[in-house]
Order: sequence, then C-alpha cells, then structure tokens
Amino acid sequence: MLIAAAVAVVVSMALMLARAIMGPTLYDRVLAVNSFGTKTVLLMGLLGFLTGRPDFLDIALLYALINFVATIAILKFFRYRSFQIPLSGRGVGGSDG
Amino acid sequence: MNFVSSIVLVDIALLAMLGVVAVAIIRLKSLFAIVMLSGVYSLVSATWFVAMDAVDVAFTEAAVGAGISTALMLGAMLLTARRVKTPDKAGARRWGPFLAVFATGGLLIFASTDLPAFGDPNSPANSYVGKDYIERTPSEVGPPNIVTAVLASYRGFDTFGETVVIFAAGVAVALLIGFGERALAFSGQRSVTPEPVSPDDHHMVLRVVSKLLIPLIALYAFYVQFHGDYGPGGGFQAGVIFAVAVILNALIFGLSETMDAVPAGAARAGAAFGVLLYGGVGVVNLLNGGAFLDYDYLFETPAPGSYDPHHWGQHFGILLVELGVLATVASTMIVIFYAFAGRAPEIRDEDW
Amino acid sequence: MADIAAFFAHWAEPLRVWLGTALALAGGVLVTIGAVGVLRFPDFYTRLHAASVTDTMGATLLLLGMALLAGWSLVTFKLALIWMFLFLTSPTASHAAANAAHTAGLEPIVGRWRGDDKSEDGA
Amino acid sequence: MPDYVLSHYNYWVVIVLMMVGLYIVFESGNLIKRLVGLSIFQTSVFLLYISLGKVAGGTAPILIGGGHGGDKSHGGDESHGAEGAHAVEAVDAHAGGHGGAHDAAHGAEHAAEILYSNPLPHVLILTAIVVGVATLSVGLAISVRIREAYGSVENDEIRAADISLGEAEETAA
Repeated sequence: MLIAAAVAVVVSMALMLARAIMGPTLYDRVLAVNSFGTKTVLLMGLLGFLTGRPDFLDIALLYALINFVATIAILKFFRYRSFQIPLSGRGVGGSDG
Repeated sequence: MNFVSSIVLVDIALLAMLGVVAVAIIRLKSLFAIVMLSGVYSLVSATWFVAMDAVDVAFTEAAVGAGISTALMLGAMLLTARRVKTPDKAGARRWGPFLAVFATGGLLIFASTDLPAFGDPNSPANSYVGKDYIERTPSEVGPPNIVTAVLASYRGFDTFGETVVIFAAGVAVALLIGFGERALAFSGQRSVTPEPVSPDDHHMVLRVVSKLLIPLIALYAFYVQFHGDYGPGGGFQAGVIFAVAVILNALIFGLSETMDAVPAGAARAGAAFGVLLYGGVGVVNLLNGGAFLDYDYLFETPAPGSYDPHHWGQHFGILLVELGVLATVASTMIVIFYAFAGRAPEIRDEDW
Repeated sequence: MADIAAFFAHWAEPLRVWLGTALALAGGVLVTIGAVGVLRFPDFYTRLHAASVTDTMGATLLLLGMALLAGWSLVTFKLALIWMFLFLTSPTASHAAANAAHTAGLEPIVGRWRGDDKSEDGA
Repeated sequence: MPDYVLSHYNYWVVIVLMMVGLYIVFESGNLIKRLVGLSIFQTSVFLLYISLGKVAGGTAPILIGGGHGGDKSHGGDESHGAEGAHAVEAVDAHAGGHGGAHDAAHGAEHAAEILYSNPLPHVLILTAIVVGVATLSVGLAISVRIREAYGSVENDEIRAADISLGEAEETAA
C-alpha cells in the first residue's frame, strides 16, 4: 500500500507543478516550488522504502536542510536587488508585484 | 522482459514532469520564472536519479540544484536582465530552429532503435567494465560504495581532470568578473545599511532559523564527506553543501560579514590547495615506484605478491583525494558566488 | 511472561506495519488535498494556507508512518531528523514568501472573489 | 509492441528533452535563457547515461553487508551493512501485502546474488554535474561582461551594436 502513498505524493507534485507553471504572480511560483521541494523529500523517503535501501534518506535529509536557501535567495533578489547587504537592512521597497 | 513495477510507474510520472517543465520553459518570458522552473527540473531529475538507483548522482544533483545553481542564476540576473525581450521574428527565423530540431530529433529517435532495452543487465554498457568494477572493488579497493571506489581509485586520473576543470572554471569566473572584494569595497556605501524602518525588514524568523541551520549544514557536509565510503556522498557533494552553507550565511548576514568569516583569499587558496593535494597524492605514489594515483604505493612500495586485506593505502589515498576534491569544489563555488555577489548591481530600472 | 512476549510478537508486528501504512497513506491523501487547494484557491495568501499547513501535517504523518515501517533503527533517527528540519525550514520559507509578497504590496483579495486576479508577473 | 515501448520510452523522453534544450538555444535571443536551454540539453545527456546504467531488479551500487573481503577493521562499515540488511529485511517482512512493489527487495531475496546497477555511468555523471554548474557560471560571467559592454544580453541588440560600431569605424577610416 506504500505505493498508493507514493502515487498520492506524485499526484500532488503534479498539481504543484501546474501552479508553478501557471503563476500568476511570482510569489505563487515561489510557494509552489518550495512546496514541491517538501514533496520531493517525502517521495525520496518513500522510494527508499519501495526499493528496500535506506541510503536515499541522506538525500531527503539534504533537501530538508537546504531547500529553503533558494527561497531566501529569491527574497533577497526581489526585496533588496542585491546579494551584498544583510537581511536586516532596509529594502528597496514595494515597486515589485 | 516485463518489469512493470512501482519504480517504472514513478519513472514514467517523473519523466513526464520533466517534459512538461522543459516545454513550459520554452514559452516563458520572465527569466525569474525560468530560473524557478529550472529549480523544479533539478528536483524532479534528482528524484528520478534515486528511482534509477543512482543515489550518488541524485545527491550531487540535490546539492547543486537546491542551492547553488539558483543562487548563481539569480546573482547573474541581478547583473544582467530580468526579462526576455520578445523580438518579432520573421517566418524563417521562427520555423528554422523548429525544423532543425525536428529533423535532429527524428534522426536520434531512428538511432535509438539500436539502443539496448531499458534495464537490460546484459547490454554492452552493463557487461564488461561496470560489472568488473562491482566484482573487483571488494578485493582490490575496499569501500562498500562502489561509486566512490571507481571515482577516486579506478578512475582517479579522470576525477583529477574534473577537479582541475572546476578549478579552471573558478579562475575563469574570477578573471571575467573579478574577485568580489574590490567591487565590494567600491560599493561600501551600499553595504553600510541604514536602520531598519519597517517591522517587515527585521526578518527575525529568517535570521534565527538560519543561524541554527548554517552550522548544521556545514556539519552535514562533513558527514557526507567522511561517510562517502559507506553510503552515498563524497568530496563533490560535500564541497557543494559546504558552499551552500557559506552562501546562506552571505544571503542572511551580508556579504562583507561572510567575507570576514570565510575570506575570499582563503577560498582562492583552498581551491588551489585541493588540486595540489590531489596531485600530491599521485606524485607520492610515483615516488614510491607505483603509477600516478595508484594508492597501493601510498605509504611504501608493497612487496611483490603481497596482499593487504585492509587496503590501508587505498583507504587513505581515497580519503586524501576526496579531501582535495572537497577543498577545490567548496572553495571554487565560494569564489564564484563572491564574484557574482560582490560585483555592484547596475541593473537599470527599465530592465527590472 | 513468555506468553506476553509471544502475544506481542504475534500482534505488535502486524499492527506496526498496518499503522505505519495507514499513517503514510493518510499523509499522502492530506498532501494531495493541500495541492488541490493550492491549485484552486483564488489568491496567493489563501494558497499559502493550503500549501504550508497541509504540508507540515502531511509530512509529519508520512514520516511517522515510514518510521513505524522502518522499526527501531538508524533509519528512524534519520526520519526524525528530516521531520525536524522540515518543521524548521518549511514554515520559514512560507514566512519568507509571505513577507516578500506583503512588503512588495501584493494585496489579498478581500470580500467575494469574482473572476481571476489581475496581478501577474507578466510571464 | 508494448514491451518495445516499455523498453525504449526512456530514450525517447531523453531525446525530446534534448531537442527542447536545443530549441531553446536556437530560438531564444536571450543569453541567460540560452544557458538554461543548454543546461536542459546537458541534463538530458545525464538522463541517457543513467538510463543505460540501470539494471532491471538491481539496486544502488553500494554493497549490502559491507563486502570488505573479510576485513573487519571498520566499525562504521559494519553498522552500515547491518542497517542496509535490516531495511531489506524490514521491507521483505511485509512485502506480501504489497504485491510486486519491491522489485529490488525481491531481487535481493530470490536471486542467487544481489544485482547492482552499473556504477560507471554514475561516476561519470556525478562529476559532470559539478563541472556543469562550474561551466554554467563561466557562461553567466561572460553574459555579465557582455551586458556591461553592450548594455544588453539580447542577441539581436548585441549584433546591432556590433554592426553600427563596425560601420562607424569604416566611415572613420
């Protein structure tokens, strides 16, 4: 029955992919990609159980650790237009939508 | 042969997703959306690699795709443009690429009929060298992870070449867009930040969580490095993960503070040191009478006919070589990120 | 004593497997429901709810189910670590996205929703 | 025919992805988008290699149960082997309810010896991915320099600037 759970996760990945492609705002894309990453972690864990080897959990663990780096890079990109200044500073402001 | 199983189902679903993402990228004009979708593409392909038993490859793709490539693409976009301009293309320029691609694709599909069936254990690719590596690794090299054994020992010379390529790419980026430090010094006014004005700009949650996670990511990099003989992992993956930790630090706490913690000069020296360490291990083997990167000669010239069941030479040779790879990959990625992030953004408002 | 141990050996094992599978399945269903919500909800902020809340619960259920299936081993520890990191990073990323959207001036739809929202990134 | 499709569809998807990448490189005038197309092209090659290395019913090329040729000196090795064996056992224990889902686990149990997928393509692609991101960043750096020199990363505008510059030089000479 674990395969049913894997299929459910794959279906939710497909739905999330549709949102990532459709947009409409860039924040929807960010949200969809981030959620897609969480589902990837889960699917990798399930795949490990389906194939009977636990080595894959290391990869899922890595994604769980660093998947939000991209989101923060995007936040910096739009809010500060620079990777130099620290996050606590003042942003460029709401010209973007 | 018929092996419709869960893995084949997952395989088909993931490949379909890859196709959808790739086709969607053709149509998009917002470079940002393109970068987001290429992040999704990387996630899907990493999962597919897991389904195809290529756990080490999946590990590398995960480390590269989740942090580094998105950060580098966005860093380059800060310095170039944010949107694709849409020039009106005349008939030939529009249909020319399509026809060329269609013809090439048709030819390739025609050629693909000669490829062995998917999953065939007796295909030429799976019969000779690959099988040999699997059978001989336990008695000749030692580590349970055959990929590490092949990477660092059997094909050590090849990997040395790859390491040098990565080092050279880092040098090329530094030569093209500078080292980052000087640009940062010139844009010193930008990095001195004014007091936060809006409560939204404190980002307390992000800073606290990142401060917790950055050391864990760096620690995980070393776990991946030293566990690489026994499970998926190794110098390439660990190097990228370590660089991700530094990049996250730069994104949260600013570039100049990160350059205080990991100086750009140290990163450059580290990249060179890694290549030197790798090559040095090979030279030591040469001096002991063996071939280049033949780790059996690492400590001494083995007596003819002797067999070391511990494979200490191989063990330490792989360890040192992987350390060299770690130093080069991590340092090069950091140098590249510094180069992109340190250059002052001069994007025009009409391009934004 | 011996028959208690036998009882456990007889019943605990199937129960563990059944419970683990059921939890994993429930997690999968929950994740799918959340994804449908992300696809169908009208604006960014409502979609954020659908994604982040169900993701956290769905991931918890799935990982708990997998941990039950794995039994008591290093795998369980790794699953617990994954759960901990997801619990830290997933809400953080949602927070970052919501913060970015809010400070950029993306307005939530207030009142009745009529038709598609107009704010596009022009993709 | 279904067997043939099932044994070759991977290659077709790889070819489609490769052509999509090629089309993006040909069609788009934007240098950054072209680099993305190039990396899609590159990934399709990765997929081809890994497809060729997959062995039906095989498992990841990490030896189960150590495989040190009688070498007992590595504690970490033994614990890892135990972990791998445990997982296979755990899945097999309740594989009855899951039908044929656990091909690898079944392979491990029923085959005379464990089948491993081919490690050689994995090694080649693993290094190629990291080299790929390094070369991608070189491409991005060149784009940055082009943007600073020409004020654009669009192919048409760069060419127009080049042509007008050449004409200006010709009239000057």
